Amino acid sequence: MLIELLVAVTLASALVVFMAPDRIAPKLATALSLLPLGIVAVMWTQFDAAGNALRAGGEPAFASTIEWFALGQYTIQWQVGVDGVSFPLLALTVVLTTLAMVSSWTPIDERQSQFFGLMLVMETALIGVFTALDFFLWFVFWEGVLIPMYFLISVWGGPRRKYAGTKFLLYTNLASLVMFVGLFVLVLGLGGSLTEISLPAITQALEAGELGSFAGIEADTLRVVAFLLLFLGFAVKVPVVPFHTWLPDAHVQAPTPVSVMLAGVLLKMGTYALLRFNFTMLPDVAADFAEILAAVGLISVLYGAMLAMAQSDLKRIVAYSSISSMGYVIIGLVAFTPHGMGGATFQMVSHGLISGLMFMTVGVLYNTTHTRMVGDMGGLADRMPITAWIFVAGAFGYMGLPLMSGFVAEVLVFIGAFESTVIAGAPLFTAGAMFGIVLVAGYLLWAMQRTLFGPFELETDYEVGRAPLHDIAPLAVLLGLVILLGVQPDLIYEVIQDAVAPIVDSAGESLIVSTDSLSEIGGELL
Amino acid sequence: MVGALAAGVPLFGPGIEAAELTALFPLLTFIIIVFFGSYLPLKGAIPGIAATGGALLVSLWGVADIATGAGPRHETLLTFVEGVAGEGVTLTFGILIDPLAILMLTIVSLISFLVHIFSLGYMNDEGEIDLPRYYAGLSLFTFSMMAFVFSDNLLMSFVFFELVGLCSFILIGFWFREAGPPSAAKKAFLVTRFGDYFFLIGVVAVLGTFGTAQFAGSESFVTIATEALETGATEGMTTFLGFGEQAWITVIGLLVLGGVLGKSAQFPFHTWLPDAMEGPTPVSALIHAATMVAAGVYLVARMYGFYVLSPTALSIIALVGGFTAFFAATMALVKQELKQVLAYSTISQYGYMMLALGGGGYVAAVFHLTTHAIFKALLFLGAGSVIIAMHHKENMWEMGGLRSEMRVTYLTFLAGSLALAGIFPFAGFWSKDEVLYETLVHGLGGSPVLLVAYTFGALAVVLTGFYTFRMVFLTFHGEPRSELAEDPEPVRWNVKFPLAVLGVLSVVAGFLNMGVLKDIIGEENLFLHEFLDGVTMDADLDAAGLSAHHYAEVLESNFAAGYEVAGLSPLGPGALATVLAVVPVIGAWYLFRGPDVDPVMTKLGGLRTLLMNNYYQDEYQVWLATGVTLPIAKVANKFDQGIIDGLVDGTGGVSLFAGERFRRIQSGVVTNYAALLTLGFLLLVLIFALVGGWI
Amino acid sequence: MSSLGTLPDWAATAPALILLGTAFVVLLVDMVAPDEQNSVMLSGVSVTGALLALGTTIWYLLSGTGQPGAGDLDANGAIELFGGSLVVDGLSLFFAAIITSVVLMVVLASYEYLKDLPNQSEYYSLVLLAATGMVMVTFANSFVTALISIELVSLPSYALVASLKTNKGSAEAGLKYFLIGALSSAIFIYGISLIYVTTGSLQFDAVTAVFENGGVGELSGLLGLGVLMIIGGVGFKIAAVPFHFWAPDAYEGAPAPISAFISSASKAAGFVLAFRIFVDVFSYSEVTDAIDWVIAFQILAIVTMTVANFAALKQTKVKRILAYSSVAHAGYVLIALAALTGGADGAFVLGSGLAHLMVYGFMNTGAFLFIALTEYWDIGRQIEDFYGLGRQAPVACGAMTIFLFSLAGLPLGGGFLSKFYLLWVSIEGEVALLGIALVANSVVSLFYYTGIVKALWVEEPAGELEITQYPTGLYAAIVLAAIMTVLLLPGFGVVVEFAETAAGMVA
Amino acid sequence: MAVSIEWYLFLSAAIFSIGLFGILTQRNALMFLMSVELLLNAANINLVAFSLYWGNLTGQLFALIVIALAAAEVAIGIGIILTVNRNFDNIDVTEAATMRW
Repeated sequence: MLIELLVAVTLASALVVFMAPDRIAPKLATALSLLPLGIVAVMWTQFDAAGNALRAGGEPAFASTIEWFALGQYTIQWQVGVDGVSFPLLALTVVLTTLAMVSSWTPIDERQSQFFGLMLVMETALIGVFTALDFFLWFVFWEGVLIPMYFLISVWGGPRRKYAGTKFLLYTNLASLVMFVGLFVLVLGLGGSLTEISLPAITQALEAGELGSFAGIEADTLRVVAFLLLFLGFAVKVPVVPFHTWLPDAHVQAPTPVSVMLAGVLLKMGTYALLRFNFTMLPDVAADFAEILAAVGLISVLYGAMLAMAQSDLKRIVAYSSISSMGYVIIGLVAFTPHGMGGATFQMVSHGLISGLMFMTVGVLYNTTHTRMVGDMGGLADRMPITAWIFVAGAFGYMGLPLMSGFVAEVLVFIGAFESTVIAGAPLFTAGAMFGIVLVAGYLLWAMQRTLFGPFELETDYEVGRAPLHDIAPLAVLLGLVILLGVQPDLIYEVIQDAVAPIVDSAGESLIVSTDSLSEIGGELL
Repeated sequence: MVGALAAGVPLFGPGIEAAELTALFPLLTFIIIVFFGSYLPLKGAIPGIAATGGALLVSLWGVADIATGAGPRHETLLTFVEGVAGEGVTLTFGILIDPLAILMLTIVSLISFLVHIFSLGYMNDEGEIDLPRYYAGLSLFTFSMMAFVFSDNLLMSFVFFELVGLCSFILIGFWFREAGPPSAAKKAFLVTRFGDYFFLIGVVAVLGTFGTAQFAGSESFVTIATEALETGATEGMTTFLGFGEQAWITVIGLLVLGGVLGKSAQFPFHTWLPDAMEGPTPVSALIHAATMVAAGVYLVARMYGFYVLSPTALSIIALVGGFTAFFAATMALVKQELKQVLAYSTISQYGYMMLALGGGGYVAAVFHLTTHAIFKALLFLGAGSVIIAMHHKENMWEMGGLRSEMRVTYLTFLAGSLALAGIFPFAGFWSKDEVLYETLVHGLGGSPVLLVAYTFGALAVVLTGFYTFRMVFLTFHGEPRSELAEDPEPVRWNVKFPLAVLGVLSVVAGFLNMGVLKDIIGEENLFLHEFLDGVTMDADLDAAGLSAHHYAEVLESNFAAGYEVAGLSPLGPGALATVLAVVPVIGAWYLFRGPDVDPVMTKLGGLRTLLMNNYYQDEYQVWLATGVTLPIAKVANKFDQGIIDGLVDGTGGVSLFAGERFRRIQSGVVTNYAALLTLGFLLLVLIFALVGGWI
Repeated sequence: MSSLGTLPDWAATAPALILLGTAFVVLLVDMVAPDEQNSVMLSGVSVTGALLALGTTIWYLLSGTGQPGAGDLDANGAIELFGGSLVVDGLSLFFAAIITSVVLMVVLASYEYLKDLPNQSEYYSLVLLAATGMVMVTFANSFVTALISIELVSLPSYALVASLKTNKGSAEAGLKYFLIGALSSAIFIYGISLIYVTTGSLQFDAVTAVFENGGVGELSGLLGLGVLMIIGGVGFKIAAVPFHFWAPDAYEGAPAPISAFISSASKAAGFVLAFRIFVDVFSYSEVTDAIDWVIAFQILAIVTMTVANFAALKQTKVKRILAYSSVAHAGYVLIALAALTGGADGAFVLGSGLAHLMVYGFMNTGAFLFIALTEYWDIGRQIEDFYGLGRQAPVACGAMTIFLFSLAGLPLGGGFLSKFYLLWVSIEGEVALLGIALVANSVVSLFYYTGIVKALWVEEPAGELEITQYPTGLYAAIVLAAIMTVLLLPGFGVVVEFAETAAGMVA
Repeated sequence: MAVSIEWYLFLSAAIFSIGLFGILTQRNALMFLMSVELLLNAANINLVAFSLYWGNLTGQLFALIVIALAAAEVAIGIGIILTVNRNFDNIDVTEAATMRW
């Protein structure tokens, strides 16, 4: 019942904060956000999931099922539980929310109770996304995230916040609808064999080969259609090039703590869903399309990095580099190797922490300098040494510096992708994607040199001084976590591997079939 | 005690057992300084000195252990990532202490210790601010370098390889308030990162190919690869992209070499090192001369058992090394700043080490690594002393005549220079000679490529002697050419002590391995050779495949590099090398000794301009970044904003436009409504009349 | 036959009877004291009546009146009255519940809205009479009763729309509504006459019997034309394109509570008639061979949602946006008919429409009542006038946000689940175009819904905006609608259960 | 001699068309109303004629109801037209066009 408690407590906190006066809202909300953090900490100690929650034999932890309603032949349920894939992301969510709230104390200076209330609403929805196992329940939370996010961008954002908020909302909503169609093509193709629209039920029915034809489309084509629709839907959220253009707008316009949540957790929703749906439910299709998906990932990595290089707004730089980092996740997932998939999942957590750190640091600089343009700043390390050096640490973390979590994630992805048997020419794809580590170093070093180092340059009519402690503290915590996971990745990697291993195995089985069918197709063509 | 020695039982076993302390001491120091640095006396120098001193003691103890027969130590310290049963590799941090590692640990701890002391004079006494950051950087560097040295697998090597790069970045950019250092730091990191890109692919490829990245032992990738070639047992090895085993080994070797070339500043990745001289001089001595730059060479030595499997890789290493030795030396000829000369000299000397490794001279390379670390650190610290004296002026044309005011500095600097130039009997002579000799004999044994490389190396000897003594004479001899040079600031014990230690070592270190005299004194008296061979130890070293003669054996096997050794006495080439070294020294004495020095190098004209501009290597690399990559990025950005986002926004725009049209349907006039209603209805009727066949 | 227990069968029509009675009581109150403004009294009586009607309906629904009993599953349990001219079954009660809920909210909200306006008793009694008509529509089991009930809805509605007699917009709206309504009902009547021409009967059972026993012979063309004309008549009531032209203008010009009333309840009444006629009567191959009305509804559904949503995009008046949104939702609900391709269980498909109408009843009414509130405050109709309203009236604006996002299909309310139920059904109906249209239109609609939300919360008010009055009745109605909208998300199961049972009565 | 039943249909269709034509062309609200009457009566013709044809009274009865409805409709219609006239000083239906787009 801990998950129910978690959701209930967070939602109740949100309502309390909405009622609270603006003056006390920031601290009240932060204090209340310690409750979910504490509950997740308790869950950590009791975590006993085995295998992948979606596949046969998987035993999610803290699972519970309550019937919600019946729709036709299907039972829709409140079905929740966490496994090795979702639990680290759940932990990431609660940690980042609390830290983002602390980092909101300074920049959010109006309508605080609404802001912090919405943050808690978003946390609720995110918790739901990472714990729900029933499709409809999951979908409620999935779409539910959009509402607080829309307000957070549109009300407290930058000059073009309305445009960015609306674009975010419309684009991701369209994606959700497409994804819904994709899933239902599958559900309806499964026909009578399904009595509940829960993710495990769908996965296991597909695994059992119960997919029939639907609307005159044969099962083999149907799974491809479903895969593509699902992929399109999630690709926007991830985002995968070329469905990424909402992201820089949203990131740049959103207030910094919101960017933290956006980059830290919301993007992970996309990759999490890709893993849960495309790669767990339809591993054979994913394996068939491996080269194309790997190419998509590769393009995201390199193209995102090139775009980041062309920016002069610090936030835009970090935003575009998120696209780049998410490309690694795609490549890792499609490798269908233990380290590839595990590394991709690890990268979700790691990038959540590091991009959160980067955005927060940019935010702290902005709080003081009131600018984010690289060209306007210079030598900030002189006036704000701690912030500057945390920025340096974060940037190196982003570049994949060893002993920080980003390195572990990237190396695991690379190892996994390199030895992938699913992708033809895997080593070349891997080597290509790895060039991202040079590009990322290029633009981040350039940005650091221009903003932090050199003679102090910044035209202000006030004294630029050190940032207050409560601005720095979340940065330090994040940096600590990044290093902790970099030194001891098995803290979470063990459970991740436990949960992705069944997927890798399943692809191994289906791979034989798919290569057979591929060669058949080839034979026909010849 | 004697019995123990006779039985081969190690005298001081705990020395290598505690070898990880060499890294842990500095790590602890780093943590202390990060959190409490500004409250510490001398801003963190004390713990730094204590830590490196401790590390030095442990290392020396370890040397004694191994010299007295302790077996190599190889164990896993920390499992980083546990592979799922049977699938996915397990990533670990481990420790591998063998003669090579303990030797390198000793060098690093020694230099680091001395540099810490020197920093008291160079940094603390000069009243620099932000010193905790400086000492924290030094500590972190020492930690990373130590861990790199005792890494037992390639991934761990990469990890600390990168970390020393970070430290280099931090320390080069120590004076971040100026424009130069941050830029140099960026360049250093970026260029080495470019090399590391290939290195990382290599690491991943090794893991993918062999499932392990261990250096030593029967399960190591080196052993698997050797066996695959030797016996054709390829079960443990998966090649990719359709390569054969040996070709794939070459590919991997070359990929790892990318990192080596970057870190050891070999052509064409050498451009960052001269710029790195923007950092404080002790940093240059420690990182950019003696230790970090050595990491690349050390890595090749560490996995030499792997490289000897590929003749192609070895040839490329030798060629790059030989060429770099010569190429960098030419640029050193014309530099006007003390540290610049030393920087190019460093590049050149690492070229020798690469040449030795490529030429099959494993011991020679390690030997030169050792002596170079000593005399180059000495030269840098000497230069630092001069720089203190000259109030941070570095141009040699503003110096002159300093020998009278700075006796200790002058004498030690001279010792270092003689070692660098390879004058008998200073340290550099022995090692450089052995490098050239090994290359020559293997070249004559049937590898013409090595002869080309040898020629480059031999020519570089001439240049080395010349630029070294041009530097010495311009700095210390003649008359002072500026007011500062007339009245140099005196330096204290904390500067002189390190200089003295290193000066002595520069003289004596060569006796470790008097290869040129091996026919006379007997091969068993070449200490370093025996040490690296593990002769004093149990047979474990052979079992692990780490001994020098094991490398030589494989090197000469036909399934591997297939080198052959020509029978040639070392005396002849030794004599040649001596002549090649002495002549230019005399030349330099002739040209630069007097009170009024003629800037003769200007007579080189266009060639000098080319050399001063470093063959425009920096220009093309900068062009690659800002002239190629950046414009592509800008175009990508335009494309993204214009076309991709344009499509997205365009969809919105078109929808809004459509909306405007659609709402005009509602004209407001009710008869129009009636008409449209009727029309719509009739349309429906028409459709169904046609489809339903009513008509 | 029934599960009314001891009550006589005619008691099954109680919801309509109560509304009718209340209408007379209202008139009576006014007659007793014609010169006084008895606002409290009038609205009190009306609210009580609506509440009673709603209560009775819910009681019937829960007690299983007219629905399949547990004992006899194959008998559908409908209560037939007046020789089969009226029928009370799950479907009628389900819609009666929607209608009476809407009436309750509208009447509640009208109390303050009507302050200082003359002819309040007429207003209330007309609302209640129209509501009676709507409930009667749900009972109709013959073209005769259907027409009479429909007209009982229409005629008071015309008057209500035009009830602000000194207001140009109201008069114009009334005129347009009336003229198009007259045309449409003429088409509807002509369609009915053609049904009579081809079958010789007007009672649903009898018409069905004709189709079952041999059919209409070579008159199938006329039958097809008649069916199309009936589609036209129903299309007018539910405001489906191209029979929708009155709707934007009428909704805009009418007093906002009346807009809420017509756009929610009247639409529901239109739909129940459509469901009953098409699924129950015209579902025989005799008819579908002559005219595949499923395709007609597919066309109507796609055209309706597309035209309405796009037309709403660039509107500047909030009320008009909601008017178009209301038209668009007619398109969505039409999916329930358009997806009856036999791909899925008919009750399941139809249930989606019913469920959506139920949720829609609350969220749409709530949204229009919010407009009523702003009209009460007299802050203007343009979207700019709404800027920054969220800070002045957070509760009302919060409720409005719930309505709008629920209308858009975001999970702030039951509209989310019902929208996706519809999408599911359109996929299951294997009509790709329908699915694509729904997906595209959802996004388009999100844009303009967001526009209003943005105005309320994001934009800065242009001038001084001070709101001092917080009318209790309006607020009560809005908050009630908001609570119901939100509750229908977790409580969607109840709606679905009744909707599927109700749909099972005809499908 | 009995008139063939089809002719009633034709008559009804013709009247319906005339009514429709009137609605589309007349601008005067009262003329509009009269045209609607024509539409309704077209339906009535069908109903009455086929009442005879089918031999039941349903059609006749329904026609009566339609007539009553038409009367009610006119009553409401005239009321609304009066209101329009008061607001626009005109009963031209095309004049009342303030709400559009």
